[in-house]
Amino acid sequence: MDFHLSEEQEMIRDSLVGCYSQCNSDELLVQKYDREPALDDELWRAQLALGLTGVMVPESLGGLGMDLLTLAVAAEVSASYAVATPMEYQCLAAWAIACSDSQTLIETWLQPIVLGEKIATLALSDEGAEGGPDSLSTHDGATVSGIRRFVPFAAEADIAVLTLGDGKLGLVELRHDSVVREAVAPLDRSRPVCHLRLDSTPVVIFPEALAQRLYDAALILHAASAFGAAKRCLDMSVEYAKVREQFGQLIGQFQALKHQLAHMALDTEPARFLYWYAAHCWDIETEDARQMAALCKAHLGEVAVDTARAAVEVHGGIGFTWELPIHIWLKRAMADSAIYGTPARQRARSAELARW
Amino acid sequence: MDFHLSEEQEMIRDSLVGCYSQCNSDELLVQKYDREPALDDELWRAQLALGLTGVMVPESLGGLGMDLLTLAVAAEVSASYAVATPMEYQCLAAWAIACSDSQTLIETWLQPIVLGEKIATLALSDEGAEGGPDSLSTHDGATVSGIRRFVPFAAEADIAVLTLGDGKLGLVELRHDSVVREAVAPLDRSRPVCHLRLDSTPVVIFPEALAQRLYDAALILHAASAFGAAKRCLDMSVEYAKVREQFGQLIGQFQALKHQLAHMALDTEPARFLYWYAAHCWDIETEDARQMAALCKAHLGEVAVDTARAAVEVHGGIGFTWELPIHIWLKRAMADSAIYGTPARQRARSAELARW
Amino acid sequence: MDLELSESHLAFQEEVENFLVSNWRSDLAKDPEAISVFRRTATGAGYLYRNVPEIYGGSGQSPDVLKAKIIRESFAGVRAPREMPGVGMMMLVPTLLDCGSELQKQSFIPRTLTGEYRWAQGYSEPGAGSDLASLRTKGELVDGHWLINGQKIWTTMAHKCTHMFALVRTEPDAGKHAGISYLLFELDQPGVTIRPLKQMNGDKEFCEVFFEDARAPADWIVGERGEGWRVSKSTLKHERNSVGAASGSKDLFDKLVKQARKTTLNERPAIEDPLVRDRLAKIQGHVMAHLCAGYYQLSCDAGGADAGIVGLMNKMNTTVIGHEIAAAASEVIGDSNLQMPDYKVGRPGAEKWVNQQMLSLAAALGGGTSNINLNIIAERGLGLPRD
Amino acid sequence: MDLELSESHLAFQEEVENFLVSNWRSDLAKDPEAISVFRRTATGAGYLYRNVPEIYGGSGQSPDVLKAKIIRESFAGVRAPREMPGVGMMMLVPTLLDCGSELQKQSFIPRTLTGEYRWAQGYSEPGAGSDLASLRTKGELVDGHWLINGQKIWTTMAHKCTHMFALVRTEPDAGKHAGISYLLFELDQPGVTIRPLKQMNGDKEFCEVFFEDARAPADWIVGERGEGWRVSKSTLKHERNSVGAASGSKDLFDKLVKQARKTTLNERPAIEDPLVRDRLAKIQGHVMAHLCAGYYQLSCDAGGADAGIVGLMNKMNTTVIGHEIAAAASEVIGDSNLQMPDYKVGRPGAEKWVNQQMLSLAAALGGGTSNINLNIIAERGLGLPRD
Repeated sequence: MDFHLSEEQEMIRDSLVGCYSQCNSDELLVQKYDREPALDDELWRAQLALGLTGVMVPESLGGLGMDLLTLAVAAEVSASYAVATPMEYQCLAAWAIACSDSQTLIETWLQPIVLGEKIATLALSDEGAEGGPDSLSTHDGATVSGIRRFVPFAAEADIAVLTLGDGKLGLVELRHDSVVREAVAPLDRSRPVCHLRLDSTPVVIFPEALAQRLYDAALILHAASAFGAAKRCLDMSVEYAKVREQFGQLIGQFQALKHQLAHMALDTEPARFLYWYAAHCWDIETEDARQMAALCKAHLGEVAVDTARAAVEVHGGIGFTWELPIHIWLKRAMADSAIYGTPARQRARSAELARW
Repeated sequence: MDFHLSEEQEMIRDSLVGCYSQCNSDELLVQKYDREPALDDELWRAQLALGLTGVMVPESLGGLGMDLLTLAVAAEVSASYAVATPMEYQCLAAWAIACSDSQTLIETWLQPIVLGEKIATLALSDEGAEGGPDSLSTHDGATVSGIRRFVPFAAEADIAVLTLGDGKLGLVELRHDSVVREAVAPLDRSRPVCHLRLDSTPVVIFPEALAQRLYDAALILHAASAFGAAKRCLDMSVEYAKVREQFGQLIGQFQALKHQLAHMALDTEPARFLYWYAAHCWDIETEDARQMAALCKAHLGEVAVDTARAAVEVHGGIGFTWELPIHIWLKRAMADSAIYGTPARQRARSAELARW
Repeated sequence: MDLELSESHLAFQEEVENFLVSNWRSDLAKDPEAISVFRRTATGAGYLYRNVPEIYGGSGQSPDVLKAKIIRESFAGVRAPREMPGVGMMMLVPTLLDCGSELQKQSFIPRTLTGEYRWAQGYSEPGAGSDLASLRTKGELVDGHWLINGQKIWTTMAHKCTHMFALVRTEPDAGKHAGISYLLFELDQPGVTIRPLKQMNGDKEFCEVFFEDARAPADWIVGERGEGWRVSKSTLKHERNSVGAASGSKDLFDKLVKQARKTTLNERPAIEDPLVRDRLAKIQGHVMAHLCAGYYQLSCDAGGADAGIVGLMNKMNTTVIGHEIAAAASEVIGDSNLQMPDYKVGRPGAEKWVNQQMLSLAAALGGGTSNINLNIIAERGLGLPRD
Repeated sequence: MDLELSESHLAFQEEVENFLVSNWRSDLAKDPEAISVFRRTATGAGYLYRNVPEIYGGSGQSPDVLKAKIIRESFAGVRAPREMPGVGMMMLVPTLLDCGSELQKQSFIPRTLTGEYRWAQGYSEPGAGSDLASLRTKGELVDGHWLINGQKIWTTMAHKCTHMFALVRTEPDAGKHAGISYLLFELDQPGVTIRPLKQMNGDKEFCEVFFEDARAPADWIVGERGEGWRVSKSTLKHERNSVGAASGSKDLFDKLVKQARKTTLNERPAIEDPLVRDRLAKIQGHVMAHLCAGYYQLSCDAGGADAGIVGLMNKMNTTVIGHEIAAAASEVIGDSNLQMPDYKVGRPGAEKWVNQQMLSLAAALGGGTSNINLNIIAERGLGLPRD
């Protein structure tokens, strides 16, 4: 019985913190955020250099053979520095291909993705949303047509792993003529999105039915990412309360503000362990793993938005400006909360998965 | 445009406050609350002496010809002194009989009720609850059979006005052999309840379909009653904060407590005007009167329970005791919130009535 | 209780509506000259600038909150121009009427009413937010001019204004509040630098304003030296718009209901989703209580009575309802939360609620406003002891 | 990360289960003598009173939170008696082990473990709740005895206890904290009057205790005169039950889910109602986060590490979840909210949740506990400045 990260997981976490705190310090981040939303090349190369892409690929296929918990911890750290790369999607795409049971997929795509020669994203459906699972369909098993909304980093990605209903996954090349990537102004400029329009686009169907596992893993990573945003907002607020003075005293001495911060901490701090737990359940494939993925996505999404909003209030007027990066985490939290199904939607799924 | 009580309404309110503050001071109330739950004879006689029973009976039939708003204000005052009488039910029964369009009903029952010679209660169904509207049914139009749960003051009442589905109202005599009044330990000891079991009990059906109007009026009165409880809890809490000392200062000086009290006030104070408004809509029969009745019952029920619970917390340990009467208003608030449909149930009705 | 208008107010309503039929057509809305003419006519008729005496360009009517409400609603109904918006009319004009010199009234009020002078408010500073009286911008009287040095922040739309009224520390040796004066000056001068602040939603509504030896004539001080704090608090003898905040909340709520009818959630209109219905009905309870409390306040104002504690609650209620609407909206619009509304490429869809979610935060800000509001409700409303 | 037990702990678990099979049968549950014998055997086997040395009647085991958890869960699984409940074992015994004289340890600890001595806690007073150190109950040393005068309140089950440990002001001239001593005395004596306080739910769990020249032998003081405040804070060198609070919340939550399956709401099982499902899932998010934080704390405790800020949150989380469950329960049970559960006439139905709604309030009480808890989280957990 040991509910701690392993030394290896802590090492990865620490090396990411080391990397991001240099390349994405608050000052640099604020500058970057003013540019057109795009993949951050510098950080992408840094992540590739750390060998993150293969974190969940079996060692037999040249990966690190680690688990989702490891990737989730990495996602938390990336979120807390608002890193603008598709690393989480790249890693899950690599995992799915590695587990696809298709020699073609593995031979064609695994190494280019692990080496970062190709960029992969996920185009998953929020099962309950407008234009749901049926909006992408394949009749012949060789081509796919339809729309998928809000695909992250689709403008830069070379390939996308799609959910196609009935647990099926497919892989399409996004540079194919039949693919239209419709630009969308993203709320979260650290994760640009496009709508994908496919018209008889060639697709490779995965032999293994991995769609549910992939979807659940994505939920957990977004929960971890939401936690990273929430924790960062909490920490910034606490620091601010320790330096900002009003009425001749630190605002952190006002009891009302103290209690606001305590409530933010009460929401946020225990929630970390929920995403750890959900990732662990996914890793060891417990019976309630699917439910825990839904529950933790719902819980963390809501906690993160609430905490980020509270952090804006703690900062007063300055919290509403573009110059203070707090809005960056608010927007990330809002995006993490909404993508692949809002908190209410995920709670409904959780209830169903719990057989209520 | 005048959103105030009339002078006459204020006079009635003030005379009730005068009466109750003597006969139901906190000390007396605490003593009474230790006895077996029952109708408070002394206050019942005092209310009869004030002529309340006929408040909504037309002047042509010997009543005061006033409106539901007046009765609602009276219900608020009664609630704020936790008066243990069925006056609100008596008044609505009188109103329903007066409007029944049945000479028999009027001649037999109106005067005894207005004079207080007979005690009347309402046995309304919460349309959505277990054992809903269909649990009381009449096949022949002359007798009624079935169960109605939680009928207030049924042990003492001589007659009950029942809802029978399809907008129908009926009147039964409770002292009839066919009537079983099953005692229930009431949460709110100032409003004892019984389950009624009727077995081919003779019933007089009202010619006018008044069931909806009666149900809505009852919702509004319970909302007013909930407000009375909430307001009393707020006031007690504020007073306590002004006298209780801890750490060498009044607890009302602690900012956290100040803000708790401010939030209680923010919930409570504006809600008074919502029940006024709903009563007024009922009185002038606006299009949205039904919806406003549901909405105000939902809103006030929830506000009252939240405020009463917060009041217990403000008082610390003493707030949890039987000796401090705050639990009396907590229990009244819980009962007002639950009777005839919980807040969620009433919100669902309100949404339907708003044609959402 | 009667929510209908009296005979005389009904007659007034008819008069206003007739006036609008004769004097306003919606096609004039883009013609600045026609708008000016209309404002002058409406003022002449007694409908605008009612609390400003005629000699300063107003219509000098006695206060009547119901007439004010009728005018507001009738004008809004046909989108006719109302009084010049902004803090000039809202704050400076009442202050000048109360504390200004005759010369100040004559020079500033009429041109403010016509829109020739547009005012920025110079109160907050980076180190003086909710604790406004700790402000440090300095004013010295040198050779018949005030020389102003320092910085203001959160000045709404300063980059579109011509003048500023500001609180400035002119008596450095006096107490915290007693050292402050209320000065007026022009913004278009070498000593003033204006830097718009970008907000989280991309808009630039607020500015920082920097002063390096900015100048104001010696007699552009309102009240005496060191009286600025009192002057800035001079009560707004206004026809208070006590239902204003509540009806704003109600409009926003109604829009969300409309959105929920249009948006698909789980393959049905969102409005049919039981959770959405419950959430909306819950908000509607707050909105209606707030609105009804507004009716009560209006009724009190009309009768010259004090509405008591609910009169202190409008700001907090609006803030709280704004948050609730934001949370409900984020569930209604689903994945549209991922998109930033872009008003440049046309009318945005459901993602416009993303902007509302951000704006709902602004209401609570301005330096701990909610906490200060709660203090006021507790201390002034409930009579709890001050800290 | 591994939520399974290690080999050695699995072996220990088997050992405990075998012990229970050999030594406990559920039909013994009503036989006090058999229970005593069982407790002695279980102590001998090292399963009970693990932190109490053998010479005082304990089993003197080295701390192991996982073993403690295994014992707790295995014993609970077959409803075998565990350690004597109450503040005697929870608070007094650790305090005596830490600060008591050898004589005190010998006279009091063994009889507390057997249940012969049952202790009441005399801390709070009517005027000293969250501000405990302002207590006024007075102790004077007269002729070899302490004479105690004053009043205590919120003493749990004092009417069923034999002894009290109390904080008493013995040095009236010393400072607020420095004037307090930690005294022990018998409750069955003429100078002590116990009055049970009725609670809002009708139970009588708490008492007021009045002292008029109540007496205690001079050497029944723990620590020196004026050291009582420090003595009362002596750390509980316990195998901390860090998942305890969370698993209590989870049990309660699971019961509510069960209730929702049984109860009819709008003519269907309440659990099928979308609002109920959403509400329960929301609570489950909190419950599971709380529980997982408990796993983390357990894991830290087992490794001798400090769990940090989450270690300060168990009480508040339990309180908040209790409130949420209360609110959800009131919607689930519908009109059963109108009924008070009556345990005298048999097992109550859905109305038992009315009692839970009240009890959930008690968790937050004890003199502003929640506010003090929030202060602790803010100051000790987040490092914010003290008032």
